[in-house]
Amino acid sequence: MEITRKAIDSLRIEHITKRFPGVLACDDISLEIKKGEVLALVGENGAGKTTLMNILMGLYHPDEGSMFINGEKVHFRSPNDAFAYGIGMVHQQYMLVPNLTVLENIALGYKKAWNPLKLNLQMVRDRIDEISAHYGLSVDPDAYIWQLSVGEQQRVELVKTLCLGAEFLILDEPTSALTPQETDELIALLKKMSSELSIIFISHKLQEVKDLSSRVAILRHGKVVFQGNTIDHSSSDIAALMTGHEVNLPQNDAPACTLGPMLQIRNLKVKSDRGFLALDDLSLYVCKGEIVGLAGVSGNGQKELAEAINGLRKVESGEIVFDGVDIANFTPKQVIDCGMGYVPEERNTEGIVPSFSIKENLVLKDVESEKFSNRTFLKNSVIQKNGEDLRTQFDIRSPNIDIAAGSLSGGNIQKVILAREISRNPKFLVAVYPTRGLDMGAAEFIHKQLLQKRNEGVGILLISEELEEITNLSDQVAVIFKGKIQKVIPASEASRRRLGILMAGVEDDEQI
Amino acid sequence: SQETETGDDDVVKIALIIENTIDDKGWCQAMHDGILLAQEQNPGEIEYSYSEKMKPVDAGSAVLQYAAEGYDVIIAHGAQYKNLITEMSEQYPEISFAFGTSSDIVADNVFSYMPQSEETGYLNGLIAGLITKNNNIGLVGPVDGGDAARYNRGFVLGVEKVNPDAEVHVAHTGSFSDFVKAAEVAQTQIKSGADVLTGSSQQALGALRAVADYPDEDIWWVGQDLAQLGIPEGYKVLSASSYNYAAVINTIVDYVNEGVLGGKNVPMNFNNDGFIFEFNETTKDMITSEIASEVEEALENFKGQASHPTVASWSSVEYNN
Amino acid sequence: MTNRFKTGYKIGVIILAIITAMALGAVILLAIGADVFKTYIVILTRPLMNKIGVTEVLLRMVPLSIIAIGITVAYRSGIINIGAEGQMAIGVLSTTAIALLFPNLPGYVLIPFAILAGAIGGAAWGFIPGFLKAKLQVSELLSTVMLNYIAAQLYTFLLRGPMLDPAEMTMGSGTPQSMRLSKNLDLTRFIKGTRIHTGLFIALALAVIIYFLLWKTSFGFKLRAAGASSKAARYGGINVPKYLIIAMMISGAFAGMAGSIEIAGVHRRAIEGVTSGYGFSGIVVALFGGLHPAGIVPAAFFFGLLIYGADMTQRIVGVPANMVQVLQGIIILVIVSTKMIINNPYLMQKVESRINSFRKKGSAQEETV
Amino acid sequence: MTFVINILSLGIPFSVALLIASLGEMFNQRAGIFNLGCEGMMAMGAFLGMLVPYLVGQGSYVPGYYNYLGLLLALAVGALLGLVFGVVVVTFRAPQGIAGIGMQMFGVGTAGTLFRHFIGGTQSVPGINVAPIPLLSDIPVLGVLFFNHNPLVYVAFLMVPSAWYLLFKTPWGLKVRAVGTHPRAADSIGIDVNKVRFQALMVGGALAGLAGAYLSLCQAKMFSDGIIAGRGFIAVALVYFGHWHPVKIMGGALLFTLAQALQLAIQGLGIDFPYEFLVMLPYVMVIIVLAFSRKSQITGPAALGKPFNREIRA
Ligand SMILES: Nc1ncnc2c1ncn2[C@@H]1O[C@H](COP(=O)(O)OP(=O)(O)OP(=O)(O)O)[C@@H](O)[C@H]1O
Ligand SMILES: Nc1ncnc2c1ncn2[C@@H]1O[C@H](COP(=O)(O)OP(=O)(O)OP(=O)(O)O)[C@@H](O)[C@H]1O
Ligand SMILES: [Mg+2]
Ligand SMILES: [Mg+2]
Repeated sequence: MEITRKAIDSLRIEHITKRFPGVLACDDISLEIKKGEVLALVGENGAGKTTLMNILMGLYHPDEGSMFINGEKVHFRSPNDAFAYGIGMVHQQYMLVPNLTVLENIALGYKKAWNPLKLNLQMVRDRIDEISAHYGLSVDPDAYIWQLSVGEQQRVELVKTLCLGAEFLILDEPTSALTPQETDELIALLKKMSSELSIIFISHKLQEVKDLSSRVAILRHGKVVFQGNTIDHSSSDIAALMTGHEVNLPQNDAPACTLGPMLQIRNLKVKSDRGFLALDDLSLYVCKGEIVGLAGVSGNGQKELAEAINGLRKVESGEIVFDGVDIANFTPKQVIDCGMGYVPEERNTEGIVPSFSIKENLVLKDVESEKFSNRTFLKNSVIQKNGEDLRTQFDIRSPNIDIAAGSLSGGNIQKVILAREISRNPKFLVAVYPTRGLDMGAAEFIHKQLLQKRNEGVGILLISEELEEITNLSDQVAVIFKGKIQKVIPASEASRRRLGILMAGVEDDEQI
Repeated sequence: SQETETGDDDVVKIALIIENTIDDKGWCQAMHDGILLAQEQNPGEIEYSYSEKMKPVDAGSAVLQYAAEGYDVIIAHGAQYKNLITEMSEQYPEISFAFGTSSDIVADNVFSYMPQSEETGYLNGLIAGLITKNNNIGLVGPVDGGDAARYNRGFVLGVEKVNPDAEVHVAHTGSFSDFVKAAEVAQTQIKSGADVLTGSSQQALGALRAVADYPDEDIWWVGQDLAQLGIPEGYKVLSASSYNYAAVINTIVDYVNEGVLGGKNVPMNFNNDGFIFEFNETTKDMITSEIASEVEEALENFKGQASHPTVASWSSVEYNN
Repeated sequence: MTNRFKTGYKIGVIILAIITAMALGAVILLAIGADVFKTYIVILTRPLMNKIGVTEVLLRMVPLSIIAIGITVAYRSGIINIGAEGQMAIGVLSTTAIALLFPNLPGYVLIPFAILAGAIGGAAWGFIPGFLKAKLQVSELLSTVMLNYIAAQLYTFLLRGPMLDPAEMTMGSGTPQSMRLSKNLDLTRFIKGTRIHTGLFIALALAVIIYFLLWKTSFGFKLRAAGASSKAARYGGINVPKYLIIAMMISGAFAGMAGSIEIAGVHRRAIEGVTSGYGFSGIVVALFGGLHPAGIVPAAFFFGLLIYGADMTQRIVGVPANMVQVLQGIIILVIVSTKMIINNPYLMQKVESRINSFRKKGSAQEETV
Repeated sequence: MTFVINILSLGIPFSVALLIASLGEMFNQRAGIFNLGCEGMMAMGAFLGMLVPYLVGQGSYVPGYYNYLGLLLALAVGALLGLVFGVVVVTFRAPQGIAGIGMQMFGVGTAGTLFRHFIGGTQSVPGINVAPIPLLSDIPVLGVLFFNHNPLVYVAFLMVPSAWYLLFKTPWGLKVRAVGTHPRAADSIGIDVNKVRFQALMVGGALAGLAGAYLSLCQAKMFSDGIIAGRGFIAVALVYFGHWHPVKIMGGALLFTLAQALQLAIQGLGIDFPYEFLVMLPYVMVIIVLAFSRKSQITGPAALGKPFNREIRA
């Protein structure tokens, strides 16, 4: 790019402090990163990682502290100033406008193409081609964002940042929504890039941190509590430093279930939002007291399956026999009343009513039950007590239960949903990506809860892209591909490699 | 407020309550101008205050306030205020009230006044019926009610009298004040061949303005407001008439000075000089002797007797709706 | 943040806001050569100086608060109801129809019956946009605007035709209005010499009822959930379209009742202009009141004061009637801005740290000097 | 046939005020701002638009350029009011619905007040007259329908493709669409969200002002209190009808005013039918057409009505 830009040899922040009303998000943080380094930034949910990166991008202005580039003090007023230094960021929540095309989204930042009377889209297209070719990242410039899967959007974000000339990359949890393959590809790509670029990499997955980074910094409660070279420390060391205790993700080693079928899905056909068959003759069985992990690349019908089971999507044909009753095309309410529990993918917008208080969200599905109301009037004291109890039981971190659930951190929102779904004593639970974006401590907790439910005889359909999560928790692993179940195998036989091959759509795996 | 009944006994304090504004070139301005004229005609005898844009609920507040301030005559200019006036007249028996259009006598301290606008409509109808070449006449109505309904029906009677072949095309805007829509109505009528148009209430100005957009064509306007003669569009106006509210005010003031606070109906017609009718000087050549004599004859008749048989049937005139 | 700073900040902002509002109004007042100072004094104090003034303010508070509470129900379910004007008109018509059909029923039967009719009429008119939105995805902003015009024409049609006062035919000129309705429908005016009527208590009772309905019942919970996040509500087993429609019907019913009460308490016959713009002011009141009955009742009183006080200025100060609207507009614009500034903790914090750093600098400079 | 031609040739110029105002509102809403104050901005535009030619000519003939001076003034005052509205809803982030009502009252009231003071009573102006396009206007039927109108009519209909181009083909349009749908994303890529919203508000306000001036200078050629008579609200509703797309908005405006011309023509036929129901026709028709038309996939600007603050997490 032609704009005058100094290459960054070193970027240093000193004594950065940032307050939000009632929260000290960054507390006197000092860090340095040199050219060509990959710095991994880890820490629990809410530790202040994203806030710090937003400060680097000029999106937030620190209350105290300063930033130095090549030893010179700089002051970023807006992301444009950061771009001018070649700093670019892939945000935790993707910053793509859904009803614009990939091309337009990139053009939005590509000011060279901004001829006042005409947007020079050809120029942007050329730039995309150039970047795609250089890094081997292919995107369809003419696709609308809303048509893309999460993985594809992630790639668009990366391409966008690179097109705008970033040489100093900030990646805020880039892999949290990616499939294992996508994750592997991305990590490989980043490794390759790290020869040309400096990278700050945020992740909750310590394996990636080990794979990619040269240095690691740990944030806790807004403070840097540790800095060091990655090779000097094992994953479990880092995990312990991060959470303050040993993290042991639990394993499902109970004997296989014998309690009989709970959910029998036969020949299910369901259409996607865009009108094609997302589930095509899908059949799947789950027993009582059994966890079936559904592995698959996202976009192969997982979302539609979960929604169809829960009455949120029309079933074209087929049966969903739940505890002996065909619940296909029941209303959500009827499905809930049959004893179904559901942890949805979109926790912020679907799983909770963001503006409602925590205690209200905890009774979202039960306001008409005898426990919480006497036909018309709510029993507020019971609702209050229910909230208090669940908050303690599920370790929901919040000052009180009257604050809006939407203001909680992602992990705590997930705990609210889980608390509600589990405390309702369901016969069955559909859990979609239950630990996406959560820190290890929170993930550990949620895994324990799921296993405990299983042992109490609840059947669980666990939809996840996290292979480790699936193999750790499941009794059986089903692989979904293009709306069909590719294969169901016992968890003990589900190696990462074998699952990967099945997920890619290869039929017969035993020979390989 | 502080004021009490200690003021000059010969000054009559009049308060006016109107739904629109004093400069609406229509119903409300006519009354306002009438009171100003009466004030002029009787120097020092009338004190006057007004409240504009009075929705029904606001009108009540205004009456209460005027009553407290010691006004002698409170005029609520519109039949929609009838109920309010009836109630307030009970509460304040010492104050004189007036409202119109109505001939109802609701209490001993309430006057009502009734413009018999079918008379002015009739005169304009005669002219329109004789002027039209296409036998196509446009009538731009606001809402089919009140004063406008009387004017319109009188107009139809007038046309029928002199030109049974002419068709009067009536269209209503649904609003007294939306003159943009009135212009749209007039344009529609002109496009479909109307060559004489008329209309009443303040919205009518929009229609007249639309007529004036055809300077070179034989399209004419017969108006219901003398003020229409003096404006730039006046060159399209053949005739106009006006309410003479000063006469009504003078009558009421005379009664009040005699100690009669109400219980009377004050009609307005040509017979008691409640209306004024004029041809437009600038378009005088359009007025043939036939027209002039028809109008003259009708006017003589109206002036001669209080209720006139030719327009008495106004309320049974049916046009499209 | 210290409490002292918070109060100081809020007071500072409010004073600034008052000055801004007055200055903006003064520009227009000066342009037309009116007495700026006197105008403001009249608006803010004159209505509260005597019995008539206060009761006239209360008189406006009745329909304003009822409509605003109805709008709140719709808003809480996720619908912006700008159709209260039309719903109120239909309420007036329904009440009038009942009173014309059964004039001889005793008051204790006729009044509830007629108000119920108004509620049903308004609910029916509210049902249309609710249904269109819930089932056919028609924006309520479009349908309610259109339905206001339709209601207005229906109103004239009925008052000019089937409901026309027979006296208007014989003694008048067919002005569209009904006859004086049965005295049995009259709501008592309980302070002599004023117009304030028992509708005031109905309004207050309705406020309490809606408070309980929305915040104390499972029905209200579901309705609010549907409005706060339709996606989450659907997930939670709530029939969102049903609640949208019901909320719109309640909203319409309230506007309809406001019409009934206005007729029974103030006008006593159906005339043109009864709705008086309350449908729009009601939106302002609902939002001022924080979409909560406890806030709406005082907000309705304040707005009633504003309408009435500004109205008095034309008689006392002699400004044209339009100036009333100007001042109302300015006050609304300034108040909403002020509210946002006061309730923005981020801004407050920023101001505080600016002041602090300014102080620090100041004292540092002093030291170096 | 002439009946149909009459309706068409009238419906087209009737639609212009709504069309211009709706296009303005479309820019506001595309940028995420819901401006219910359109009516007030139109009122101010209508007043100031006619003030210049009126003051100069006092009702008599004035050279045409005074009219255009009036139009410029209307544009300017609309933009200014857009700016004021921006301070309230963008800078202070006040709720837009209520602020819009405040703006409506302020605009309508101020226009009325100043009108009383400077003019005092309904006044007409010569206004801007029909300007037939040479040659084209002589084509039978088509000439009358499309090439025999007021200059502003042509301008308004040229505005439709221009608005489309501006919105979909220029950087500014891209920015507008982005800040109205996902302001956080726009912000993260270095676009000043509030600045774009202010710009959109000024464009929208200017168009509202122009729409008002069309009423007072071209359509009615006069001004009086209450000239807008609710057309601002209809303009806002038509934006929803048109799903934020210039061409569909034009369709909505034409549907509405053609229905209007049709009902007036039917009234003129003298059919025995209460006229109120005919007056309702355009309003009913707009609802029915929208109810039964296929809803487009892409819904409106997702951030419509939501103030943006970088630091406050959604
Ligand atoms: N805009 C904001 N307003 C108020 N509080 C905020 C805001 N942004 C962040 N916080 C708070 O600041 C703290 C740090 O948040 P941040 O998003 O930086 O955490 P994080 O380390 O990125 O967490 P995660 O791993 O969940 O992404 C949290 O307590 C969060 O609730
Ligand atoms: N060709 C370019 N490539 C990258 N950055 C650029 C380019 N041109 C300008 N910038 C940076 O973008 C910032 C804003 O640029 P400019 O003044 O053109 O936009 P703007 O008018 O402020 O844009 P907006 O209206 O979106 O706020 C400046 O900080 C500038 O350094
Ligand atoms: Mg976080
Ligand atoms: Mg984060």
